Amino acid sequence: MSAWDLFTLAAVAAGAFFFLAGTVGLLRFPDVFTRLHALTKADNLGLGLIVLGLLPRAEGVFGALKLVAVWLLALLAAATVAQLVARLARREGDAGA
Amino acid sequence: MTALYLLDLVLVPAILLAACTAVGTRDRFAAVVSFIVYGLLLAIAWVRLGAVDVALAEAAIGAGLTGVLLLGALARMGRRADEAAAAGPPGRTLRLGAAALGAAVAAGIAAAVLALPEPAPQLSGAVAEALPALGLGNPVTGVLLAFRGYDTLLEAVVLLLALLGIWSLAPDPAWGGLPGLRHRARPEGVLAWLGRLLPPVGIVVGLYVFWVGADRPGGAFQAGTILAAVWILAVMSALVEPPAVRSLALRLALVAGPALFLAVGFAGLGLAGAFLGYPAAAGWAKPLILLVEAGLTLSIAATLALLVAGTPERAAG
Amino acid sequence: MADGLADGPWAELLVALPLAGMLLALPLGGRQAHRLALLVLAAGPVLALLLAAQLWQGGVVGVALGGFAAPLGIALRADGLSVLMLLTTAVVLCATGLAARAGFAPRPGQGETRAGLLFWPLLLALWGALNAVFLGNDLFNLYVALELLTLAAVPLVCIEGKPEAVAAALRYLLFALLGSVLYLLGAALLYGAHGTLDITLLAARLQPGPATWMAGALMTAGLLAKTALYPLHLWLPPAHAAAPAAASAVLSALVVKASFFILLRLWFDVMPALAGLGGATLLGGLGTAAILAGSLLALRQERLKLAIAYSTMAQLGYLFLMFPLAGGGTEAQPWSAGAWTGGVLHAVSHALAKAAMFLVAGLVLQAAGHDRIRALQGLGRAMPVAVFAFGLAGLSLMGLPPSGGFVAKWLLLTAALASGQWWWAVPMLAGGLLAAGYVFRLLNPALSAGEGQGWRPVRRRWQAIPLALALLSVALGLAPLLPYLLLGLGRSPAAEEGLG
Amino acid sequence: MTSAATLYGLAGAALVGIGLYGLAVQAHVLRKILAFNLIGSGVFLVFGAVAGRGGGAGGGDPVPQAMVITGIVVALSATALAVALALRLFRETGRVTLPPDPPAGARDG
Repeated sequence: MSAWDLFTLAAVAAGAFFFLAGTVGLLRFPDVFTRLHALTKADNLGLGLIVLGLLPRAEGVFGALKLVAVWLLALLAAATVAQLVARLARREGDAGA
Repeated sequence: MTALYLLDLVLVPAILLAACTAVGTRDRFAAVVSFIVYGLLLAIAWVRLGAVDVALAEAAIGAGLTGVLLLGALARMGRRADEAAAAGPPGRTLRLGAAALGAAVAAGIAAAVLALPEPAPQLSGAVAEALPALGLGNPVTGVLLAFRGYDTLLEAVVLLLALLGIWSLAPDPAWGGLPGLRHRARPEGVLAWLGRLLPPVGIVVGLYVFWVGADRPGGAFQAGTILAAVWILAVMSALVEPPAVRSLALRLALVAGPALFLAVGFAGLGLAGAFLGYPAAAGWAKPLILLVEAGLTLSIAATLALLVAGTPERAAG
Repeated sequence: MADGLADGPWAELLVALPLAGMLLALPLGGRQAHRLALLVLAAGPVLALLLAAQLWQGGVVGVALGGFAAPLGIALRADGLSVLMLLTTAVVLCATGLAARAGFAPRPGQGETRAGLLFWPLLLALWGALNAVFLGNDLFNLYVALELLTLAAVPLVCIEGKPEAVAAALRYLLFALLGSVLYLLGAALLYGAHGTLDITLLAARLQPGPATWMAGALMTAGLLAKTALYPLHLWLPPAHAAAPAAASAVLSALVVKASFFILLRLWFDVMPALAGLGGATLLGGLGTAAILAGSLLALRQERLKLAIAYSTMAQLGYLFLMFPLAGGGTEAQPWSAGAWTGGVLHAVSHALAKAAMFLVAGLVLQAAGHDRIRALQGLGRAMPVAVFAFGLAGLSLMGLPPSGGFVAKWLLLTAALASGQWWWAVPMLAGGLLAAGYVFRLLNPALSAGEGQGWRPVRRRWQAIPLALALLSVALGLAPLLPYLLLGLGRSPAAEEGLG
Repeated sequence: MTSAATLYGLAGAALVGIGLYGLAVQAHVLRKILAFNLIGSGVFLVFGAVAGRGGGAGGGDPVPQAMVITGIVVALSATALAVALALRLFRETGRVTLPPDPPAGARDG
């Protein structure tokens, strides 16, 4: 097992931990806003760590770029959707639902 | 191998749980969201089965577009009380009977699946043998566009027919007009921002998926879905209006793919001696297939986008 | 006939031409769509006859699409049964297309309308789908063709935009979708067990086993839902009654028979052993129930179109008597060929007669503005040709000589008695009596001397279209030789021996 | 791989059962359409499992995979039409369920 493999293992494991934390937050937090907070923050970081961990194993520069693009697009989507959900929740006033 | 099998042992119950939630929960919104989650989990299952093309199609079409359709309809029908809610939960006899029926059918299918012969009789050998003559690297594209191209031709027509069916539900005064409701979004809002930012990226990704389809997972249906999604996003963020149903350009875009496929098919009668055949001469098949796929991508994108947009409801402005 | 004609790509054209017409109609727009559609429809009988000639000269027509032979590719296959169904389809669609001009051709000076445009591509797609079903030799391709058929038929039901038609169309769609998904599941199991879905190859490779039986059961259940066999008939009467008359004619005459056709392929060509398990008796029993229930319900209706729709449910029941009389283990028997011919002849003559009846109902709606049976006094004087056509079509439904329906029922009856299964004769005779009951009940007010209301006049040439169909249905009984000979082509040798 | 493919085949069988239950029990039209989609994807999964058995590293038999892609597109087409019909029914009558039974007997209108 090379150093790169160890790096991959560590980064992916850390990413998986953040995903788990985000999911626990989604299930345990009381209202829409805190749930969104848990989901977007933790999952974005988790995905970032997983992508980082996979970078050394990518097929060339192009493959690595694709991996980074996946992360950036997921960030973008999560940020926008979180905004929209939060605004809808505030307008409908049922943030506790 | 064992680790992956562990993944299966987690994934399958998760899929079944999502399906049960989608069927069983009281809240309709939660049901549709569970269905979308279910579709995404199913896409992972398809990767596990070694079918990446199917995984792409399931995620984009089965989960994505179907979910958007159901969510949109739910929003328009409202989550308020109606006769479905007033009727209360279904009666006990009905539930027991339905459960017995479902279980019996599932058990029968399961028994049949377990009784299938090993090793499985299959056609991968025949496909691999015939594929080089077409100049393609992706066997699934070979099956879709050449070996079973007739299915794909009919399927493209099915998609178009669904759109005609939806259009046929328009109120007569709105015929020729714009599909769906007017979308509103704050011009400085985050949705409008995303609607401006994503389309260039989405178009590049869509064209890429179309282009690699010849040799690797991807192709006309997946690419068409991505392009349609880009366009739906632009409509939702009120940056563009959907085209009027009477527009000739739109109608040409809708029929271009299947029509091109038919034309190449007829050409095959002369050039290859068979309807939907490709000329045997080396190097001819692949450009023709790419041509057909390009047309299909355009038509599929336009059709899918308009399927989501819905019935014409407003006179063209 | 010249060799060149008999070698042409007629089978391929029968599928491709309607689809090409449908694709062209959309950009062409509502002012021209109906002209193009009628032009394409007119080519139908010619192409079907050319294919019949090809079959006559060279035997069963097989086409490997794209030059890829099965199991890799998809094959089209035309035997006598296919050609007969293709001919019937082409004739009925031509007639319906002509009749539909009354409702769906643009009026002078009017711009494009919704129904005026969409009806025509939908009709062409329906035709293409029917042809694809009758020519398909691949079980998965047949699934796609069935879905094409459903998605063309459902919008036709509610193209006039009436609320009750929308509900009927939605119910129809849900039934049809459940049916096709069960069918597909069966096909998946067959592929898993045998590695091909080509009907010819499958028939040769078939090994009985749990997967095969389950597949047969699932596919049969799915196709029965689509054919609206009792007790899965609930969707049919409202859908066929709510549709505009021209669409009802096609739905009742042809669309339900497409799934029945696949059922025949499945039970006679793919897995003849299915019939040995009592399955044939079950189907015959359900057919009997359909004949009795459908006829009794038809007798109780107050609306002309609903009565005709329930009669369709009853007449479909006769088709299922083919399974115990011509099916499975009894295939080598001398009577099975008679039962086979009788059943198929019934499908054809019912298609012609039922299309004629629905087209007459359309004319009634046009003239009276309603179709309440009791308020149709004096109709016979207002539109004698149409009422005569209705009566002729009724003859065929009752099975009175000299009609196609008579020959069909006679053959089925003979087979029932010859095979010692006399009990199947009971529903046939009862069904004929009940059909006489409902046809007379429908005709009675029309023929009575009552005053009636102010009928809007209907031109003779519109009335001539259903008359032509009804005459054809009767003529089948006068010259049954051709269908006999055609049907023999492509059957197993045992069945052909039985014909002698 | 073999046992994994069979596992997914069994999951597909269960999904068909779950979908049938939903189709029978749920009254809301959209829930019926959703249940139909569950049945459909269960059938596709059975098909895929059939294709995946003994496929090895090459990813199994491409023919059923292509058929499933066709099936997914066809299912979407049908769903889109059904949703549009449901919306039209809702707009015309305010109903979100199908009328209990088609008029079996005589109706005047």
